[in-house]
Amino acid sequence: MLMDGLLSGDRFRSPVLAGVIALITVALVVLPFADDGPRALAMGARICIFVVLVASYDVLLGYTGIVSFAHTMFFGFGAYGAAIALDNMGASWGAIGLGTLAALGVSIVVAVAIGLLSLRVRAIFFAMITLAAASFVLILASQLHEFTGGEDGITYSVPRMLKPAFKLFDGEILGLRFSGKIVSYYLVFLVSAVLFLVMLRVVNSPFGRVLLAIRENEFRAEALGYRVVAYRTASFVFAACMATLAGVLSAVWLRYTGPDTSMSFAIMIDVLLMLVIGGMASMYGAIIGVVIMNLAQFYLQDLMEVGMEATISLPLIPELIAPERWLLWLGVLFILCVYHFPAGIVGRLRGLK
Amino acid sequence: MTEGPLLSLAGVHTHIGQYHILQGIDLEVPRGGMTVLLGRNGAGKTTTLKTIMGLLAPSQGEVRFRGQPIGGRRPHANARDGIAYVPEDMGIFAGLTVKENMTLAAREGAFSADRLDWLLTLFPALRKFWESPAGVLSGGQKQMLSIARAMIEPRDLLLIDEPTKGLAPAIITAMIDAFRELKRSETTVLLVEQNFLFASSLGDTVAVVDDGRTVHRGTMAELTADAELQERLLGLSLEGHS
Amino acid sequence: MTEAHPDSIPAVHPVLETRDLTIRFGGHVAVSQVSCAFQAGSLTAIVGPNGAGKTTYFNLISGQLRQSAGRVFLFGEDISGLPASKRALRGIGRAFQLTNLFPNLFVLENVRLAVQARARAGFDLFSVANRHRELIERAELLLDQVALLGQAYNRVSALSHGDQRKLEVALLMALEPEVFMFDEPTAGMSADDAPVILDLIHGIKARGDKTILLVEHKMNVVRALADRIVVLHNGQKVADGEPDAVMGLPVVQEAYLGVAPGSGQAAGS
Amino acid sequence: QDKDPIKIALVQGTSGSPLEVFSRQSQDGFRLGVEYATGGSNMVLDRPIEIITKDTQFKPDVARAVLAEAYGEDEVVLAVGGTSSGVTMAMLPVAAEYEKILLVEPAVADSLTGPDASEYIFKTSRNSSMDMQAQALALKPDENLYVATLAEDYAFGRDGIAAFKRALEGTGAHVVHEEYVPLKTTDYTAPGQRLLDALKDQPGRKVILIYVAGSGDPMGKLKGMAPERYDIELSTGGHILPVLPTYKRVPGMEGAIYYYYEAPKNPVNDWLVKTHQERFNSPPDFFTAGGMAAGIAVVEALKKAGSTETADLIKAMEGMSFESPKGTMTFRPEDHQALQSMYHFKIKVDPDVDWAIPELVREIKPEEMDIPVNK
Amino acid sequence: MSEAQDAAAGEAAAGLPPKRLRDIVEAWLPPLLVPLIVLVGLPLIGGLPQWLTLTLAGLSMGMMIFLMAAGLSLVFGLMDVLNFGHGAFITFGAFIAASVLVPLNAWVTAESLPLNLLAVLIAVAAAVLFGLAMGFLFERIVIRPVYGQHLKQILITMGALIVAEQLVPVIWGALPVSVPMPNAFAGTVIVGEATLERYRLLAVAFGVLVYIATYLTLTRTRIGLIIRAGVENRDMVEALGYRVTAVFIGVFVAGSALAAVGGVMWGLYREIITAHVGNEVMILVFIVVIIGGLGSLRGSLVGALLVGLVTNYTGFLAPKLALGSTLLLMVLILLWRPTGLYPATKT
Ligand SMILES: Nc1ncnc2c1ncn2[C@@H]1O[C@H](COP(=O)(O)OP(=O)(O)OP(=O)(O)O)[C@@H](O)[C@H]1O
Ligand SMILES: Nc1ncnc2c1ncn2[C@@H]1O[C@H](COP(=O)(O)OP(=O)(O)OP(=O)(O)O)[C@@H](O)[C@H]1O
Ligand SMILES: [Mg+2]
Ligand SMILES: [Mg+2]
Repeated sequence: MLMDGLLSGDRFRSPVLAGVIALITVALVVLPFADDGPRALAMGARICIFVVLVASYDVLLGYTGIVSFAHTMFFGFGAYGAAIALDNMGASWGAIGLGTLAALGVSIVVAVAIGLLSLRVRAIFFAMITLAAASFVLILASQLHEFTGGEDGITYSVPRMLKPAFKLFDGEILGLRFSGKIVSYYLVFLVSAVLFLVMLRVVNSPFGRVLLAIRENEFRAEALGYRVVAYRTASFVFAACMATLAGVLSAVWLRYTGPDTSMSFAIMIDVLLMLVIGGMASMYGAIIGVVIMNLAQFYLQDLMEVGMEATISLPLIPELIAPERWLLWLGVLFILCVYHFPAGIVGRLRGLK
Repeated sequence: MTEGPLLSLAGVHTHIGQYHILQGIDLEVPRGGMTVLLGRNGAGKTTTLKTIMGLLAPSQGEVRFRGQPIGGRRPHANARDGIAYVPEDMGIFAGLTVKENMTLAAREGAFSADRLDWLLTLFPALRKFWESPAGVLSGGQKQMLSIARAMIEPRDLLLIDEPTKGLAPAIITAMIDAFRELKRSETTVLLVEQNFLFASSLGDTVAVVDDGRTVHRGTMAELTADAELQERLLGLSLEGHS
Repeated sequence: MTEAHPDSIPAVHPVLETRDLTIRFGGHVAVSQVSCAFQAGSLTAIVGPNGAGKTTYFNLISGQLRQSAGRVFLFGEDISGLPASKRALRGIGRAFQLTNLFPNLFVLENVRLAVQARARAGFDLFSVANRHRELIERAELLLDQVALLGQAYNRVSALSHGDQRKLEVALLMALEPEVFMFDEPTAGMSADDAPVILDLIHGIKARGDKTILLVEHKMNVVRALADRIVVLHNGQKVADGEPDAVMGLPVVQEAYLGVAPGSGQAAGS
Repeated sequence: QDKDPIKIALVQGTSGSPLEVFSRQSQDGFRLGVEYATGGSNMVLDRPIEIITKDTQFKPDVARAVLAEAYGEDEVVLAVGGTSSGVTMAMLPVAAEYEKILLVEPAVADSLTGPDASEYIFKTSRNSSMDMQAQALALKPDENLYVATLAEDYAFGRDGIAAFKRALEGTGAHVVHEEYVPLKTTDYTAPGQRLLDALKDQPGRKVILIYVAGSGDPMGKLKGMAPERYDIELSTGGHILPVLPTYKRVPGMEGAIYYYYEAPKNPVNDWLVKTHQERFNSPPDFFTAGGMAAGIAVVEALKKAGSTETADLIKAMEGMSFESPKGTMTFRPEDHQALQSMYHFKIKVDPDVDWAIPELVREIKPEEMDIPVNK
Repeated sequence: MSEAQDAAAGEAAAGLPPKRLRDIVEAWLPPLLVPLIVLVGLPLIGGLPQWLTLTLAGLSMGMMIFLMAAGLSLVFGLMDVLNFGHGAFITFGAFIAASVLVPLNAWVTAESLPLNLLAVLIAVAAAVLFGLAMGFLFERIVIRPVYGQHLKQILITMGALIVAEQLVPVIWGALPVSVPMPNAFAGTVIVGEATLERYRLLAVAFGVLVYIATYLTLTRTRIGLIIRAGVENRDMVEALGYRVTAVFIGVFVAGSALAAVGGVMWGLYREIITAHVGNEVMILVFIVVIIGGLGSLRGSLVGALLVGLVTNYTGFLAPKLALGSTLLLMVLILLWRPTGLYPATKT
C-alpha cells in the first residue's frame, strides 16, 4: 500500500520489470559498500542524475508528444546556475540554494516564453525552434566566458561536507568510510529518487492523463474542454524545472561545469537514446535506458577490447569492434530497438506473458 | 474463363495482430450482380472487404477472383486486375484537390469525358469543389468523392463499404439509380450496407456475417419477404422504435 | 411519449442563440446569416443536403471555427470570442460526425478523460488518477449505457467503426453539457445498435432541461425525435418549424428528399 | 616485489570526437618515447613500465571518473592527458585530490597551467602563447608591418590574438583590425571582405594573420578573394599533415609551425622519423612528436627522481630539461610548462609531394619567446 | 484527419474575407524577397565592389546549400519523412569525391577544363551510384518501418547517423581527408574590384541543373501526386493500383543521390573533410527546408538563397550577429508564415 502510494499506482505490469527496477534501486543503494572506487561511484551518480533528466524528457516527449531539442539547455541552466553561484560566492549551501533558485527562475521564464510563443506551431517547427534556441544558448555560453568559463568551463569547490576529505563520523560501516564523496553520492541518490517519485506522481495524476490525451489528439482534447496550449506549456515548464534540478545535482556532484557536461548536443542525443531504448511514456523506461546506456558507456569498451583481441587476425572485423567504435554498436542497438521494441525495453517486458 | 462466381471466399480466416477476427467467411459473388453483406457493428464486414482487397492477408481459407486464388495478393495487383474499393472511412486524400483525387483513380491517364460527366451529374458537389482540397469537403461530399473515385474507370468488381452513411436522402435516391445503371454495364458489386432499404432495393444476393462467420446466405428476395428471418438475423426493429 | 415543450419552461433567455452567424471560406459562404434560438428541453433537428453547412454551423457554435460575422450566445452571454475549450466547460458539448477519439488509449480512458474534464480536475498534478474512483465509476456507467463496457480495456484503434461511433456519443454524455450537439450519431451504426443511441438521446430529452441539436439524414429518426426542424440549404436557413409542416415544404421535398413534391416517399427512411 | 611494473595512464579521448585521432597519435608517440628513452627495454628503475589507456570519450565527467580510477584503483604513478582543453580543465582538480601528477599532452590552452592548475600539473604540449609568439616572430615585425587578425569568437581565439598582440609589443608593428567569426563558420567571404577593407589602404607591409582552429579552411577562402591585388599577404600557423595539401594554394606563405618531421635536426627526431616510417609507413605528425616528448619526459623524470613518489617526481621535474623530437625542452619551475622550440616555415609546393611542404626557415628557440606565466 | 481539423486548417489558409491587395502581396512577396534583400543590401553595405562580392558569394553559397537541401526537401516534403541521417549521405558523398579525385590526380591537375570537368563528373556519378544503393538499403532497413511516425523517424535516422558517422573512420581512417580541387575551378574571377571563386560558378550551374531536372520530374509526372497521397493513406493508394512501396523507394533513393551529389560539391568546397562534414551543415539545411515550407522545392531554393545572402550581409555588417542571423531569419519567417514561404500542402 505504501509502495503503491510512493509509486503513485503506476504498476510495473511485468514481474521481470518489477524485479529489474528493484534490483537497480538496491544496487544503487548498496553501491558504495560494494565498490567505492571512483568509476563505480561516478557511474552510480551519473545514473541517478540522468534518470531525472531522462524521465523529465519523457514527460515531454513520451507523455505530451512534444519534440524538443532544448532539454539539455535547461539542464545547463541548472548546472551553470549552481556552478556560477558556487564559483562567485564560495562553497556554501547558500550558494547552491541561490544558484538553484536563480536557475529555476531563468528556466521558467525561458520555458514559458518558448512555450507560449511556439507551442502552437506544428511539432516539427517547434522542434526546430528549440534546436535553434539551444544552439543559440550554447554559443552564448561559449562567448560569455568571463561568466561561464567558455569552452573550458568552471571548476569550483563545494561545501565541506561533500568534499572527499570530509568524514561524516569516525570509523566505518561494513568496511565503508563515510567520506564526503559518499555523502554527496547519497545526497544525489536521495534527491534524484524524490524527484523521480514526484514525476511519477505527476504523470499518473489527472494532469498526466490530459497530457496523454493531448499527445493522442489535441484537437479532441480541446473540444473536451482542455486548453491545450496551457497544458503543453505547463508540461514544458514542469519538465524544464526537473531538468534544471538535475543540472544542479550534476554541478554539485561533478564540481565542474562546462558545455560538454551540461548543454552539448551530444547529451541531448544521449538522452534521446536512453529514453527510446528504455521505453517512452513509461517512467520506468527512463531508469532502464539510463542504466543500460551508462553500463555501455563505462564497460562496453572493455568488452569490445576483448573482442578485438580475439579477432585481430581477421580482416575488417577488428576495425569494426575496436573499442573506439563502441558508439557504432550503440547506434546499431538503438536502431534495432526502435525497430523491434517500439515501446522500448519496458514495452517489451510488459508484452511478455 | 471459367463460369461460376466472379468472387468466392471459402473458409476465410483473418488475423489482425494477435486477434482472430474472421473465423470462417464463405461467400459467393455472382458475376454482374450485387451482393450485400449485412451484419451488426463489429461483425467483421469491413475486415472481409479488406481481406479481399489485399489490405489484410487471410491466415487460412481461399479467396478466388475469376477462379484464380488471390488471397494475400497485394492491393495494387488486385486493383490492376479490376477491383475497386470504397473504404469505410472513405480514404480520400485530404491534401489533394478533388480533381487530383480523381486523377489518381484514373490510372490509364485521362478521364473518359462521358463517365466523368455522368459522375459529376450524379454528385454535383464534386463539380463545384473540383479544384478545392478534398479535406474541406463536408462529410457527405467526401463520401461522394470516394464513391466517384471508385467508379471513374470501369471495373469488374466494386467493393463498397457503407456508401450511404452520411448521405442526404436525395443523393441516396440518385445513387440507387446510378447503381442500377452500373449493374446494366455488367459491373459486379459487393456492398456492405446498414441501410436496409437501400440494400434491399439493389441487392440480388445477401450474406449475413456475425462474429467473423457467415451465418446466412441467400437471395435478397427471400430475405425481404421473410420478416421473421430479418428479425432474427438483423434485429431490424428500427421501425417500431423511438 | 413524455415531451417537454419549449414553452413550458419560463424562458428568460434561450439557452443557445445564434444571430446572423456567417462564415466564409475564400469566396464560398458556408454558413450565411443563420439566426436561431434554442430552448431548454427542446430537440431541434438540423437537416439539409450534403454540404449545406450543418457541420460548419456546429463548428461555429462549439468554437472549432471562428465566425466571419454574427454572434453566438449561451444563456444570453456572448461567447463568440471564446476558444473551444472554454465553450466546452461552459456547457456546449459536441459529438463529431467523423469519429474523433484518442486512438491509442483504452476505451475507458477516453471516457474518463471526458468525465475528468467535466469535474475540472485537469490541473490536478499531485493526486493519483486511478484513485478517483468516482470518476472511473462514472465512466464505466456511461460505457455501459452505450453497450461498450465489455470493450473498456481495448484500445480505441481496435474498435470497429460502429463501436467508435458509440464511444463518440459516450464522450458527449460524459461532459454532461447543457447543450448536446449530435452530428449524425447513428451513421454507420447497424440496425441492432442504433436504437441504443437513440434511446440515450431520447432519455436526455426526457429530462426536459437540456437543449439538443441533432444533425441527421435518416428521416425516420428525425420524425421520431425532433420537435422542431431547421433546414439549411447552401448555408442559409430556409425553413424552421414543426416537423410535419417543415417536411411538407416544397423546398425540402425537392432539394433534400429528392422527390417530386407530393409523392411523399423518401429513400432514406 | 621490485619487479612490479610502474604504471602510467594515458587518459585521452579515443572516441566520440574528430579529435580522437590526435589522441591515438599521441599514444603511439608516447610508447615510442618510452621505448627510446629506455633504450628499447621499457624498463626504468629496474621495473617495467606498464601503459594503461583510458578513454575520456571527450566527456569531462567520464574523464574525471577514469582519471580518478587510474589514480585510485590502478594506482598509476602518474597520468598523461587529455586531448581537448575543456575536458583537461575538468581533470585538473582530480590530480590535486589524489596528489598525483597529471602531465598535460596534447591539450593546448594556456589556462591549463593557469591559476586553476595545482603543483601536480605539468605540461609538455605547447600552449597558444607559443604559437602566437612564434607566429609573430615569423612575421619579422617592425614599424612597417600592418596586421589584421582573423580568429574565432571564443576564449581560445581571443586569448590567442591577445598573445599575438603581446608578442608584437615594442616591435612597432600595427594591428589595425581584429576580426572574430562565430565558431564553425564555413563561408569566410564577409569577414574576408572586412579584412581586406581594413588593410588595403594601409601603408607598408600588409598581412592577414589567421588563427582559426578546427578543420575549416579560412586560408584557402581568403586566398580566393585575391588579397595579392592589394599586396596583402596571408599568414597562418602550420598544420597537421592531412591538412597541409590545402596549403598548396599559398606557395611562399610564411608562418610558424609546432612540428614538421623534416624541421628539427636532432637524433631523437631522426630516430622518430625512421622508426615511425618503418612501423606505420608514414612520417610522424604533431601529436606523435608531442606524445614522444611526454614519454621521454616521464622516463627521464623517473630516472632523475629515482623513485615513484609524487613529491620526488615533482622535485625532479621542476626545471628538468630533456631531449625531445623538438630538441631540448625544459619544464619551467614557475608553472611547469615545458618550454620548447617552434619552427618558422615557408610553404614550398612540390608537385610530387601530396602536401605543401613547410620548408624550414629557422628554428625559433625557447629563449626568443617570452611566454607569460599566468599563475 | 477529422473533418473539423480539416476545416480549421482550411480556415487558416483560406482566411477571412478576401482582402485583394493583401492577397496579392502575400502571393508575390516570397519570390521577391531575394531581390528585395539584395537591393536593401546595397545602401547598407555601401561599397559597390563589396556588395557585389558579398552578393555573388551569398547567392552561390545559397546554391550549394540548396544542392544539399534539395534531397531532404524532396523526401521531407513528398514522403513526410524527416531524415536526420541526410547528413550522412552528404558526408559519404564528400568522401567518395575524395576517393575518386585522388586517384584521378592527373586529370584533376591537368590544365584542361574538359578533363577537370570529367573528373568532377565521375566523382558525381560515383556519388549518385552510391546514393542510389545506400538510399535503397536505408529505405528498406531504416525508414520503411517508420513512415508516418515523425518521432520515430527522428530517432531511427539519428541512430543511423551515428552508425554512418562511425563507419567513416572505419572505411577512410580517422584522419581528416583532403579533397583535391580541379585546376580549372581553383582560381578566382575578378570583376572590377569584386571577386568570386570559380568553383562557386560550378556550384551555381549544378544547382540550377538539379532544380530544373527535379522540377520537371515532379510536375510532368504523376509521382508527386502519388507520393503526397501515399503519405496520407498508403493503403488507399495501393488500393487504387499503385505500387506505393516502389514509388517511395524511388523517391527516397533519388533524394539520397541528390544528397550525395550535394556532398561532393560541399566536400570540394570545404577541401578538408571529416566524418562530421555533413552533419555540420545539417542545421543550416533544416533551417532552409523549413523557411521554404516543408517539401517545396521552390521554397528550398528561395530559402537557401535567403540564408546565403543574409549570412553574408550580416557577417559583413555585424559579425556578432552572423551566426544568430539564420536563426533569426527562420523565426521571423515563421512568425510571418507559420508554415514557411511555400507551404506544400494546400489545406
Ligand atoms: N486493428 C484491430 N485490432 C484489433 N481488433 C480489431 C482491429 N480492427 C478491427 N478489430 C475488431 O474486429 C472486429 C470486426 O471489425 P470490422 O471493422 O470488420 O467490423 P464491421 O463489421 O465492419 O463493423 P461496423 O459495422 O461497425 O463497421 C471488431 O470486433 C473489431 O473490434
Ligand atoms: N475549411 C473549408 N474551406 C472551404 N470550404 C469549406 C471548408 N469547410 C467546409 N467547407 C464547405 O462548406 C460547405 C458546408 O460543409 P459542412 O461540412 O458544414 O456540410 P454539412 O451540411 O455538414 O454536410 P454533410 O451532410 O455532408 O455532412 C461544404 O460545401 C464544404 O465544402
Ligand atoms: Mg465496418
Ligand atoms: Mg456534416
